Amino acid sequence: MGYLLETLVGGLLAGIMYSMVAIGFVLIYKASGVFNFAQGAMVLFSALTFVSLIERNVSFGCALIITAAVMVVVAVLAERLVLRFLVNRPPVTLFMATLGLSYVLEGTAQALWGADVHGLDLGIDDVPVSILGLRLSRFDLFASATAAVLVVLLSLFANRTRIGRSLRAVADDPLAALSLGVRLPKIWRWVWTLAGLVGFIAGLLWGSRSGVQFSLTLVVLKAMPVLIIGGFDSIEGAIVGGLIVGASEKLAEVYVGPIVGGGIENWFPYFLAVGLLLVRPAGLFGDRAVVRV
Amino acid sequence: MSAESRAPDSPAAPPPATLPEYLAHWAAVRPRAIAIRHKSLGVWDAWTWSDLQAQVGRASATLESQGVDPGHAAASSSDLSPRALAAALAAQALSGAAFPVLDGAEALTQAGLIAAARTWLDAHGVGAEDRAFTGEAPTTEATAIFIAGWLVAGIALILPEDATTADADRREAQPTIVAATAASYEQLRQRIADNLPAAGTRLRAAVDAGLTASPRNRARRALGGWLVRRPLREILGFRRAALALVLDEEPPPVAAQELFAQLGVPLRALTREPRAEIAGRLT
Amino acid sequence: MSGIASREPLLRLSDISLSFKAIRALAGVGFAVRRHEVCAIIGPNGAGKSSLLNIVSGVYRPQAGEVSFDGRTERQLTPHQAAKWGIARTFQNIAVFGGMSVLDNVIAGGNLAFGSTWIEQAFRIGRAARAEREARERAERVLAFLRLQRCRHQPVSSLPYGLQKRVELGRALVANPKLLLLDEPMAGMNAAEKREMSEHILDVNRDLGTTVLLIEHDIRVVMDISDHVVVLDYGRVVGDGTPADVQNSPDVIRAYLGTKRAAA
Amino acid sequence: MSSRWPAAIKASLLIIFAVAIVPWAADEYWLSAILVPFLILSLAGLGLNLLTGFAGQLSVGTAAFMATGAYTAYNVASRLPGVPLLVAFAAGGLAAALLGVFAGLPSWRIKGFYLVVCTLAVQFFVEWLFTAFRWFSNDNSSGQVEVPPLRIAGHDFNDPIGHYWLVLAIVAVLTWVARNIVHSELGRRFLAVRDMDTAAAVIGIPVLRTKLLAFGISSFYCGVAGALWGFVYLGSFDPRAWELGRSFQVLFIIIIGGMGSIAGSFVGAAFMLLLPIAMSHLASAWLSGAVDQGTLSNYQKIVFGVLIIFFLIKEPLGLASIGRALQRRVRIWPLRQW
Repeated sequence: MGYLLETLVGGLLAGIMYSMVAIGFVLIYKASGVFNFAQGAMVLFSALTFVSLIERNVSFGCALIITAAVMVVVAVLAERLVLRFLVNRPPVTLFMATLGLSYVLEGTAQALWGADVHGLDLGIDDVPVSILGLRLSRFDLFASATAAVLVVLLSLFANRTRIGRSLRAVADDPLAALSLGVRLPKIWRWVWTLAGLVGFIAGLLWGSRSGVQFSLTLVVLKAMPVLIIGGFDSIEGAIVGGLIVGASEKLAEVYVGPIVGGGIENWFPYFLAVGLLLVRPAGLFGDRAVVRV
Repeated sequence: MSAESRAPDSPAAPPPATLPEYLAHWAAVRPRAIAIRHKSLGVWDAWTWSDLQAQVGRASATLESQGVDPGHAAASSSDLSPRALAAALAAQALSGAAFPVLDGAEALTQAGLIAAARTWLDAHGVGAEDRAFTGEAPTTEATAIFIAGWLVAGIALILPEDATTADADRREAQPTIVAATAASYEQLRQRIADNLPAAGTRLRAAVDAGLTASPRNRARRALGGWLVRRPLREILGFRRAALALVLDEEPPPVAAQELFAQLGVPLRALTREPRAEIAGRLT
Repeated sequence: MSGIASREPLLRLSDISLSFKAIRALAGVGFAVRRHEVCAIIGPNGAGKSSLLNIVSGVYRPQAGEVSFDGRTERQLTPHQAAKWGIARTFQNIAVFGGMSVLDNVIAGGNLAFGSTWIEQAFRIGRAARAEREARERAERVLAFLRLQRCRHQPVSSLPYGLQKRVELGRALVANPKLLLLDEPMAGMNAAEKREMSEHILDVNRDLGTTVLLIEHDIRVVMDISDHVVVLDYGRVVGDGTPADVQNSPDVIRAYLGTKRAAA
Repeated sequence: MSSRWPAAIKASLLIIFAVAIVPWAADEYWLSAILVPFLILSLAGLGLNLLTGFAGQLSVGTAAFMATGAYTAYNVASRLPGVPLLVAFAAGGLAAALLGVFAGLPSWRIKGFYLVVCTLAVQFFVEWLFTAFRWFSNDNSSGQVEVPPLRIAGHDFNDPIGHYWLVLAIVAVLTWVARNIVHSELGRRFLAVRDMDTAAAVIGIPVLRTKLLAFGISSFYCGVAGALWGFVYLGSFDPRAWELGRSFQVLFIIIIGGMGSIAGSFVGAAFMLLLPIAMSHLASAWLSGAVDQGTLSNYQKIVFGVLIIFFLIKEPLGLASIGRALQRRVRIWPLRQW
């Protein structure tokens, strides 16, 4: 029983990590309707840049700032060179464009910093701590704390700042927002920047857990079912989705895996997601658009 | 078909005196030869002379049964569908009237019509293998004479699906004789002018050079022929065209005449004086 | 207009109600369309006209009420069922297949009558060739009727608005439907285009005997071409009769013409 | 209609080229390292194009369908001795088609990205299935399988030229079928569902059935392509031959080559194969080995990414549409339009 609980909580905490990546998606999707497959590449790109700076004896703080700046540049370029030319094209086209973008980012990152695995130490040693009888990974706790802070910051940004408000306006009703003189390119640059930074943080956490390497881009694939479950356009959805995926995949791995020979965590969340899709085509939190004809 | 094709006024039979008689004649002499080729529902269809005669027979039967005044029936056929032509011929067979002429000019008699037709046929040396194309309804005297020419010479007449598709259909048919009103030729010129490379560009200069290359400059002439004039004729459906008739007394604007002259098919008048060229009547 | 309007109605709607989330689009709407008539639905924007057409063509499912057509009744009509019944339609903002040629658009409109299976088509065996030829011929007749032969092979997306509307009409006609639904067939057209479209509609109604149910804002056009006018306002029927008596009904003037003036 | 030359002449010229000229001109390297994979990838591209380019349903599960085809063909061929090779390939195609129809079922409710995710689910499930269950790989611990020799009706196809003939024949037939489909009523239904599914439903097209047919037929093509990839190109394979990257590769083929164009699938495949070769040649020629293979593959990734974006922006219908435009231009030269 305790074991079950530990697995569950462990899964939930791991799920937070998925949420971190998913949030990056949601930001971009909400504001521009773009399904950004390049989010994973951004995670890798930022993490790799950061580690490489550290390895070149740049101080932690400077590395943070420089990487953040780089991600801003990436966001601006993405808007200037790609999105700008694809406005009001079918969403699937934009999706494929981000697929191309992810190839560019991955290629660049590895061409610049090389393809070998880099260790990343944030100074949180992953020792199990025991909280009310449950043995939990301190690192996971740290991650979830970070996530919590991140969400709070984002919501503050969205509610308190002007850009944040116009961002929400665009998300709610693009046409109205435009008529109110919100400049779309600016909005897009902003959300891509935000998504880049969120990806950066996710990259740090993932990297310090499993090493900074190419496989980081695969977290994008982990985030996919999270989004389906939570809905593409809801931050809280992303969080809850992450928790659900994390928990269910751990449980499945522990209790179903052995029966079918393990390794099911790659597809199990997807089946969960697709199953849910058939019941609620817009996910748990996303709202269903009415077909207008 | 050319094997059995004989001049209409052969000693064997008395020369036909009316258009229906010509129809009967060709139906007898070469029943299998194509009389009308026309597009309907997007596909080319063909009537042989015997088909046409049968159709005319049916048409006149219905006319009689309904007791319609033939003159009126003929007059009402102002479009250029094969059925309309057949109806008109049927009406003539019954009434002896000529094609209706709705533009107010005096209606020709059958004899006058045939004589006029013979003149332009002889003037331009039309042969049995010629295929004549027109998109104009037989509502003017000139058109009537042209249509009569088709029956007299026993050549194939090609009709477009619809007035709006004439250009496309002409391109597919590539006739040897084209007949159109001065207005139509002018419209065609206009359409070409609109779609040539934009004026002032190098490309346009090259095209113009190709069109206007003088016969003296052999190489240039040949080049222009291959790169500009031939493709243009192809697109316009003039690739095989040896004769372009103007179905009007008044010639089309000079620009149109020049263009078609450059393309190698000078516009000719459908007149009663042999060999008359509109160019001759200018100024 | 069409004098041959027989007694029993072709289409009958009984207290149809439809709402999206909180918004109520239709509340207990009911009326009947007689055979061979031209029936116009008018009403201010947001009165639920389009929703009504969407229900009759099976695109929306009403929460309450039922659709009876030609003796058969459905609560949850599907688009496929509607098409099978012989209900064809055009859309308010054109819904042609932009990537396909004019001809293919119209051929597609007759797909229910297509006479070969996809296996036959894939291997060019059996009825494939004949079915294709027949479908093409049916379509060509419609093209000739609407004088669309000239742009037969052009992709529809490359055509001007007016022509696209005509193609959409052709796609609906090729199935020779019993009932033709037209959602603002003349929206965004100039006077000449409108006249032409009205002509086409009346030709269809007279020559093919097709019953027409249309939505139109231009009150003059409506009065010209329709035998029967239904007025919707806020999802309710506020007028139902001949153009003449609808025109004179006070609450129609209040509901429709009034708001029109306000809008204009 | 669309071109000056009747399709028959074009086709026969193409056949003459492929049958007479190519085998005579190409050496073994070209045959087995370029032409065979080119034809197979073209077939896979053709399959995906039927689904994505024509029926408008984006899929990133292509590799899964290929794997299914390959493993089914392998198991049929190795477990049922005496079954003709072509039957095994067909079985591979059919198995993939079944999986495809299953993968397409959600398209009843969902579209766009959501559907993409469904195909992703299939991709991962299949990868796992063939890795986790050794039965599929004949209980070989590494999951590696050796395919039986390629013999059809007593003819031996085990040399490069034989490979070429075998693949060419199969691809030619399937391309002919695809062409029929595209120009048939089914093809029109595909386009209708792609362009405006509401309107398609309203004119009586069974939308779900059409989508499922698209998934099934497309997956059949991918399955056969997978079988050929495993049997003819690789000769021995394991599940890693069909990871997600392969799906993207095929998707890029049709984006670059041309969505909704049969020729595009071939053009795209050729481009996809030749560009990296060209790049590595250039690298070795100019930089003379200064860049190692790893770096080069990174540059290739960048180039492909850029190309994808470029085509999506400038030429959404790919190289094929550029070709068509040129053809049209030539047909009405010297006019601009007619």
